[in-house]
Amino acid sequence: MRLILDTIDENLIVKFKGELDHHTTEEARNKIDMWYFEKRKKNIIFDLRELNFMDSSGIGLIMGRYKTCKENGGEVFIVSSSSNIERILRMSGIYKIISVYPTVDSILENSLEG
Amino acid sequence: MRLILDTIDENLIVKFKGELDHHTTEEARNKIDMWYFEKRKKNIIFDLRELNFMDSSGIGLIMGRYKTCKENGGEVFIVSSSSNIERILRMSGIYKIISVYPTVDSILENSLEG
Amino acid sequence: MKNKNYMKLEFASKSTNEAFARVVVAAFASQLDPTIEEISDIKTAVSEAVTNSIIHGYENVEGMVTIESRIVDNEIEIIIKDEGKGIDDLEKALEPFYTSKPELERSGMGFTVMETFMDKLEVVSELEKGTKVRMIKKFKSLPNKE
Amino acid sequence: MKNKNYMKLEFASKSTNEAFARVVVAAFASQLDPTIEEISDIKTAVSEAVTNSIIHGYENVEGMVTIESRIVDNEIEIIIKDEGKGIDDLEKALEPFYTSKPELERSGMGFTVMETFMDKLEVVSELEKGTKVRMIKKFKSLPNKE
Ligand SMILES: Nc1ncnc2c1ncn2[C@@H]1O[C@H](COP(=O)(O)OP(=O)(O)O)[C@@H](O)[C@H]1O
Ligand SMILES: Nc1ncnc2c1ncn2[C@@H]1O[C@H](COP(=O)(O)OP(=O)(O)O)[C@@H](O)[C@H]1O
Repeated sequence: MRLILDTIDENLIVKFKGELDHHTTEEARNKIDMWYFEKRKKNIIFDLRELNFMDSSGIGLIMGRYKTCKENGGEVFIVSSSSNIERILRMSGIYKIISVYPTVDSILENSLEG
Repeated sequence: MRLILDTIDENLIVKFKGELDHHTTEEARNKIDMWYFEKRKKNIIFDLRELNFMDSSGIGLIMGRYKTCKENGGEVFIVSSSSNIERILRMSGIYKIISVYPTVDSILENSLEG
Repeated sequence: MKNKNYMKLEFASKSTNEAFARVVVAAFASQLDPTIEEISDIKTAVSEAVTNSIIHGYENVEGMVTIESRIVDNEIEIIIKDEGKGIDDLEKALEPFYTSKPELERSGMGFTVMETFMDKLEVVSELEKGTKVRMIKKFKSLPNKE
Repeated sequence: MKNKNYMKLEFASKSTNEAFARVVVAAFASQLDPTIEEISDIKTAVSEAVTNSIIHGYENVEGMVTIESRIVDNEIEIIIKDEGKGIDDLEKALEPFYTSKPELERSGMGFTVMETFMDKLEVVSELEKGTKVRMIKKFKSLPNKE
């Protein structure tokens, strides 16, 4: 799994490539939190488009960041397009609280307008 | 493994794609021999460029066809470029009796001239 | 003719082996000519069960995880076993969103994923003895001829 | 810290499982960050030993083939075992080009391939009991950290 971190305005953009499971979430979690706090960001955008596997450990990771962001007055967004990842996201009920977008730009535009 | 058979003049061209092991040589052997005899060909050209795995079963298959061709006054040629396949071919000593070429055309030109 | 095959894999309960276990089961199942979705279902279910053995069964102490798999015609049976601490209240464990390890950010969705992605799920567990998860999936495709 | 891992795989001695065995060992070895050539060496050696168990050990009667593998630091040990008919004259069997099955177009190169592609090869065999091949390869790369 490769983790690519980037920031735009008050957003931390977290891009995963490869497979997100229990082993790789453990590696990703600390890095994400470090960037979030050190760079004082508000929102986290998870870009899952280049992920070709995710199990419920990924759900746990996203839900954990969701709590952190809420506590800091921020929000979590998901960018996704793969049907396999979509299925587990939908199953988990995560879409009831987190919105999904087709691209990172569509989120940034939205939050500028809002 | 995919086996693609073709004929040009008195040559049977045998192209493998994928992995050539004991299991897949068993499948290939009968088809190759059927074409060779039914279409009354003299030479066999093995195109190994799209093979990404071969073990000593492949050596056995080529040596077997070498005998058949010799018995019928023909020859066997190898087209190869992958370094992994090259290593096992070289190790087996097969190059002492069978010539290797970079392309099928270079064999056809050669045999036209000869 | 019946399409039959069998394999059994044991490995150390290290989290690096979660990906390894998925690859092995996917490679074994590939002889059934599965769709991309069917392979993804199996990989996800196996990942959930193996992860559970590693983090809940052995709680990161090293033990052995066993995967047994049988193919008969177009059906695959997968049994994932550990000799870890076992499950106290199985009914509660099977509930969606229940997890005994919220501090590890577990979602409590593991068993729900296995149930949804496979056609059948059976769990047997005994405290201090271990846990055995048996899953079955029927593939739509016809099996490969030998 | 030492990089250590262990796995054991058993499977039915069907020729379709030759490819499966290669994938499993390659996936297990991949944690050592091998080069393409190192992975190819291991796959070829495993393919030779597994094929031998299937065609010479069990002579196409169905039995079980076992692969055990251990990783310690940047070294992989692979043991491939059958409970088949065993080898009568081991010295002759190890000679390049010797095969007891020329009618199956075997090249007699199996053991030579294993010896060349791995760093160490040991064969133990007992008539009517079976054959055990032990191979070791040292990888050039440094092991992955956990
Ligand atoms: N192999 C196991 N050994 C011991 N306990 C287990 C095992 N598998 C599951 N459990 C228990 O069942 C609960 C629910 O499992 P699951 O639905 O996979 O959710 P999660 O893994 O996210 O906690 C776990 O939190 C754990 O208490
Ligand atoms: N697992 C085994 N069980 C019984 N006999 C074996 C086994 N492996 C090898 N042999 C014997 O050793 C011989 C040489 O093996 P090898 O060098 O691999 O060549 P090949 O497989 O091409 O015959 C075989 O022909 C066979 O007689």
